[in-house]
Amino acid sequence: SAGGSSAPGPQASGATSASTPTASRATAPEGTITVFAAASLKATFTQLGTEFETANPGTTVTFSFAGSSDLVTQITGGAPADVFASADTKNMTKLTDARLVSGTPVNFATNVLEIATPPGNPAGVTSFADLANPGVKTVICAPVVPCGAATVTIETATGVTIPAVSEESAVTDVLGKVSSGEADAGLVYVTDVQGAGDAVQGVPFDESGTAVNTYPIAALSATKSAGLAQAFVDYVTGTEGQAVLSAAGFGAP
Amino acid sequence: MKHSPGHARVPLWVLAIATVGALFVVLPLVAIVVRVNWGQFIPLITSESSVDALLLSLRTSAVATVLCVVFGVPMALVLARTAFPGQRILRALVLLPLVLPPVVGGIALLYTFGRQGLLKEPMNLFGIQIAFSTTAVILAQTFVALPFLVLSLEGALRTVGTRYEAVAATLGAGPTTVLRRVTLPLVLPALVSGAVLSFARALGEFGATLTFAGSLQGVTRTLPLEIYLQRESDPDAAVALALVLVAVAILVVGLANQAGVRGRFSAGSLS
Amino acid sequence: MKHSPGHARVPLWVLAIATVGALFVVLPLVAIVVRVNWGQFIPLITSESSVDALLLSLRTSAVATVLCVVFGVPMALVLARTAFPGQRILRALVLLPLVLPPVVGGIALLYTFGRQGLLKEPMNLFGIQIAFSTTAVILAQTFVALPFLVLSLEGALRTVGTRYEAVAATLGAGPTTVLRRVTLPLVLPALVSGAVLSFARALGEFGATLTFAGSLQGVTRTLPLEIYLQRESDPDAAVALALVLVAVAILVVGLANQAGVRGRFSAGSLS
Amino acid sequence: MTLTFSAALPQRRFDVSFTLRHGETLAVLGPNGAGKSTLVNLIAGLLAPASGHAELEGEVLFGPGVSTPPHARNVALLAQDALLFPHLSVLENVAFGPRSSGASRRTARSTARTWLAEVGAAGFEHRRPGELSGGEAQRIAVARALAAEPRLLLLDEPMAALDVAVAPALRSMLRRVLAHRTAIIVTHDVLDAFSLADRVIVLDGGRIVDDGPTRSVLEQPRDPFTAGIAGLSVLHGIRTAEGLRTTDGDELRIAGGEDLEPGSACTLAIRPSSIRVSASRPAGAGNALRVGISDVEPRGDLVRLRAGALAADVTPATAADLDLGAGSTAWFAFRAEDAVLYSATR
Amino acid sequence: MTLTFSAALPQRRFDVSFTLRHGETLAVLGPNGAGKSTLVNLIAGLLAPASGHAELEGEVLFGPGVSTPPHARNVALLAQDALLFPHLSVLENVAFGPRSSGASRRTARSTARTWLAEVGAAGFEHRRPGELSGGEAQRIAVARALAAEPRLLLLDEPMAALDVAVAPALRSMLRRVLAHRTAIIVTHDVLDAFSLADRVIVLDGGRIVDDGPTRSVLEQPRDPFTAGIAGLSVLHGIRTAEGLRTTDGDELRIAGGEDLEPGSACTLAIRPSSIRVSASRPAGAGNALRVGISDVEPRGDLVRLRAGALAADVTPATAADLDLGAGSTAWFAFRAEDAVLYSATR
Ligand SMILES: Nc1ncnc2c1ncn2[C@@H]1O[C@H](COP(=O)(O)OP(=O)(O)OP(=O)(O)O)[C@@H](O)[C@H]1O
Ligand SMILES: Nc1ncnc2c1ncn2[C@@H]1O[C@H](COP(=O)(O)OP(=O)(O)OP(=O)(O)O)[C@@H](O)[C@H]1O
Ligand SMILES: [Mg+2]
Ligand SMILES: [Mg+2]
Repeated sequence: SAGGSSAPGPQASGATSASTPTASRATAPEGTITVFAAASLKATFTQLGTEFETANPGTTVTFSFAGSSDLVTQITGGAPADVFASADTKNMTKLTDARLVSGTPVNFATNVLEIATPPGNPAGVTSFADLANPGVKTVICAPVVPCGAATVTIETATGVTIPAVSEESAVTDVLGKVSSGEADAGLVYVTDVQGAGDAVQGVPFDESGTAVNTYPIAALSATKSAGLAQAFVDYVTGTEGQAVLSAAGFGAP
Repeated sequence: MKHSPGHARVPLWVLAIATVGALFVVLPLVAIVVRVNWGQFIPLITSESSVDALLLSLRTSAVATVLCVVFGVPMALVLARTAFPGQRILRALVLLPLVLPPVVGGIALLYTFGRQGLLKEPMNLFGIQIAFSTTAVILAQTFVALPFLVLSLEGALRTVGTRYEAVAATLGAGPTTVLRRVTLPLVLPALVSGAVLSFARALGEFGATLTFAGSLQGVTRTLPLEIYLQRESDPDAAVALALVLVAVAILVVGLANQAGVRGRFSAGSLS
Repeated sequence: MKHSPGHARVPLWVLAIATVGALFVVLPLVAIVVRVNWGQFIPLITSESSVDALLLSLRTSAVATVLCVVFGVPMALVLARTAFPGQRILRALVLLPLVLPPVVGGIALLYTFGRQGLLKEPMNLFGIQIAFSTTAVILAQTFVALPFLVLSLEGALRTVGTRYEAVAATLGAGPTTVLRRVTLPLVLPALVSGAVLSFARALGEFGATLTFAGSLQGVTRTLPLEIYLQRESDPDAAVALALVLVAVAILVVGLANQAGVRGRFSAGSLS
Repeated sequence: MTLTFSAALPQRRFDVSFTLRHGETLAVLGPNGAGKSTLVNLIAGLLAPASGHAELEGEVLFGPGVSTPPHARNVALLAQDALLFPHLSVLENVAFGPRSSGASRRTARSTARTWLAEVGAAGFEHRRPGELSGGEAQRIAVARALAAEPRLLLLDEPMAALDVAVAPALRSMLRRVLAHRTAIIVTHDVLDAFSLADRVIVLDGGRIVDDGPTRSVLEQPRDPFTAGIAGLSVLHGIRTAEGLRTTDGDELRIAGGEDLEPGSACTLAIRPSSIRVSASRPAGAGNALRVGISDVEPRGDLVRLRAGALAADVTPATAADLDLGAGSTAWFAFRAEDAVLYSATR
Repeated sequence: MTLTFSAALPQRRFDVSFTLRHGETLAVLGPNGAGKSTLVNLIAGLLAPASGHAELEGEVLFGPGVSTPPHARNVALLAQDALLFPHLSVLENVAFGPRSSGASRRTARSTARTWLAEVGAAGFEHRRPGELSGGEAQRIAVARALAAEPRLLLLDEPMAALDVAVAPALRSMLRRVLAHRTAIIVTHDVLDAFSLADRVIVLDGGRIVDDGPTRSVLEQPRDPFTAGIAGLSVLHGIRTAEGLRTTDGDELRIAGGEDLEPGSACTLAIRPSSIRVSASRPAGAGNALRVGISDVEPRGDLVRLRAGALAADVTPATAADLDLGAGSTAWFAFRAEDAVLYSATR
């Protein structure tokens, strides 16, 4: 798991440059940073963090994963974050508007929607249009959250209206309904389908290209390890980072 | 003692600590009130989705409270007035929904009453479909609120003791009569406050509903879910709605307290 | 009555309804147990992050329970034993954290103790930084758990009445002595069960912690947060951890029940 | 027999058997902790015996493996505490029994009003129990037990909290009521026994130590407790030709008791007012005992001197003249014809 | 004065003033609901008066705008209910007072043991209150109140639940203890008043109706309640040259009472045993009253006939001969020298 054995004490959460037991070897860049990342990035960023630490001995990267808007609330409230990776540009804009970002955010990945069905696809969903069938219990994201906004965009573009049985506030909740077999189909991101493994079955559809979601990342102005924070941002947007992301199903920015 | 002397009944240091404790609970409320965008308050809370959510919340919480009373009173009685092997374990199990993070509770309900759940076959047999319906909301709320009623009532039953019940029995009252005319009236204050607790918990229920029932305007999207959703796009609306939820809760609790106080009798006097 | 006759104390129909109620609470647990991937159970729950989360949860819940007792007992005493204008409103306010969806509670705490919060100036003065630390977790847990202790204790205090306190006062015991030697021992069972409730609620706390304290392994990521996070990538691990949480809760509640029963005395007998 | 009762409860060292005829009223006497309340609670079904068997009018109350629940026993119990239901008005408290046995609200209330009037509490109907004095509450509790119209009425010290102004009225009401009823009354008051009971049993340490018709038990008491509440002193000994040799070895001459076998165990009873007290051995051939005074108790116009099981009443003037106090010695004398001699076994 | 007391509580129609000297023991008598418990609760601080003022040894208990809390009053109250702390053992219950006034655990326990022995409950130390009989609990409660060593001891019917075997021992213990103490004892028992109290006040309807030294109040009672508990009958009337004209208009001849002004209000007291009962007007010049029998009460070897405020004791044989029952009429006669005449105002 991320962070290795470096459980930072309470003081480390307030001062990111404070040394930790594992950071005793004196090589630059060193220190500890905390990365606030959207929940959908958990698997890839955990892996990236470990690789980054190996590549830069003496550094520790800890993560806090949650919904993008939760993270924005926390950062605005003074949470000790050095880097923020958002699942959409809207939430990143909230931070830039609040002048909490140092420099300009960089887009590092994109994501598109895919239909998820329970294993075996019991309702026999094969296309986006199938979701308009009232016999198919479909769960989507609410329009106010990024994946829901994308869904609306596709609905508008295709003229298909989905009679959803539920409009969830997070991808996780859509996925949960599908993987438990409660719903016949759900609209989530490609990476979510891939990350869920055998629990769900993906049904790609052509119209997904009409709504591409962009992931921006930025170092934050409150950081006390600006160098290390920028190094991590560079790592994610660099070749190593992009390789890991694309293996997880993310598209190029 | 009805006419108790005017001097304070509690030591001063107790008052001091209690004040700190009360501040700890009250300040966050003040903080919310301060943040509300009062200029936009009325439009924010009267949007169609907000009103739908509030009405749904009130309706489902009321039904859930009734279910809690119907099932919780017998459960409390069994726990307080009978002795059987395994009773201690049962009491601990009844506490479960309190400790279960609501999301886990929702998963558990899904695994039980869902389409692929434990009760799949009997439910299919009767053609019962719970998922994504208002019934699911009520079940989730009942599940998390039931322990509140059971525990507050069980405590009261134990404290009241069985002396009055014994007297009633010697006067010829059967178990049901004793229950109706002696036991329940004696613990009425605790029953009322337990029901209020249950209602409040049902009103605030979020995680289990989200996981088990989904979130569709007018059907399953209760006020807490609406608040959570609004936060994404419109934090002002979320804060305003949170304040509405708080106001409703205070209203209900206040009314119930009044009823409880009226129904309360002096437990006896010294002479 | 200590030596009560063997016949059932509750009507049969009460038993029947109670059984249905108990099933409603117990079945979801069974459903979870059934779904656990037992082959992988031990590796799943002994991963470093899981152990960290469990230890953090136990530590913070214990401290939160202590805080609940320290502040909750005086609050319950003030509510039960004094009368002052506005008391009814205060009681309703104390209920607030019960009804507040935890996420809203977390926002309220952030608005109060956060960097931009209500108490920004006094806290800056003393250089106190609370948000996103373990302290924040404890505050969030105390906030949601406090009402449990206050309400169960207040009910017990009212039921016990003031007759014994009056006798103690005439024997020369000052308010503090009465409190320590009469009032608290008399309501000990309720205090223990209130503390257990608080501990359980603190252990299960999720929404407020997430919002107010964040989710940093070993610092603020408690077991419920870990479960929520694991669900995304590894549902098996989430279910296994949920079961651990349930087991810890049942253990604590069971032990406390035993202590409570030992400390409980018969409230009096008919003769 | 209306009631046959036999039960043991070793935790309280209780082991008692007796029977009661229809319409008979039994007084249960005995010192504190004798097991009187235990007895009535067993009959009422509030305590379960370790072993035993009881029947009321042919229906089993308890027995090996069976136990009729309290509400089906048709036995009403008025306990030492009034225990009025605090949430019901006085009227509703008294109407509780009739309501429980199926009477309509209207009927039950009118029954309740009748009984309230009987106990002289007609004005209290709408009060709450919390607003009554101790004695008022006890009177209501009596009415409540009576209103249940039980087959067997158990009264556990119903007069304990009643003042002398109320007790006679209540006692005469109870006498009227108990004449048609089977009842057991636990009491410390010999007057209750005399005026209400046909028969008396005396309990001590969980056993029956005396049993018989009221008059014979109280006028020819076998043990000091019964003698004490009957206002008598008793001496135990052996019948001699002239009278009695006490267990202390004193020889007494007593008139009467000719039917008693010489050498048999006998008891002598005497009233405290029949004993004359003097500082030295009185002249004359009367009975005289040298005693150590254990207690001096002023009683209005008299002073009661206690010397072990014996008591004597003297005027305060006499007490002062003799300079008697606890610890001093004196002579107690009485005439042969003032004492009653009877067999120590009934 | 050790205690000066004056308080009113209109909700209970209570309005009483009196004073008490140091070391004096006051008995409070009165019917149920008279306000006796109200009085002691006011002194103990468990009730607050609507108005009034009280001081104990110079320290204000309550007054306009002040009220000393109960624990600082140095007043111990033993209520009608024992109210032993259910969570403490008997020993810890009795040690509670000493502990509260700062004694060490050791000292408090040894004090407690002493008092337990005094009330004859030495063997109960480690029991829980739930395991005691009613009377046992009351004895422990007496010990607990005494162990608090209060300046003023309030006893609200401490003997109500005690049996006759225990009461004399406890009464003589109380007499020993109260001799050095200021105490107020509420009682229904004239014996308690005689043996424990220097002075008596009689309450009725929340007012003092009689007040004075024990003997004079009880031997020359002013009202029927006091007369009743003193075992006397009283008649009120106007002093005439020969004796008394009763309020009913009967003319009576009485010896004594020469100091009383003719025409002044007087009271006559007579013992029930001094009254002879007959079916027709008795011959001779004695006093005789025609009365309606209101109640017939068997009392052991005698039967008590009540006729309004008058009572007469006759043998059962006489009662049977006269065929007397409630509702019949009879003549009550007594000799001039058997009655006592005194002023109706003390
Ligand atoms: N709950 C109990 N547990 C154990 N022993 C008890 C309990 N209640 C009473 N006892 C004991 O049982 C014996 C009989 O008690 P019981 O109450 O029957 O006495 P009683 O004759 O009614 O006395 P009293 O005149 O004081 O009311 C006593 O020795 C008492 O200590
Ligand atoms: N809590 C109360 N509220 C209102 N009135 C009360 C309350 N308690 C008692 N009273 C009334 O006050 C009066 C005096 O009651 P108190 O208890 O002092 O009588 P008491 O002389 O002690 O009688 P007892 O001999 O029955 O104990 C009674 O009329 C009673 O009805
Ligand atoms: Mg008893
Ligand atoms: Mg009283």
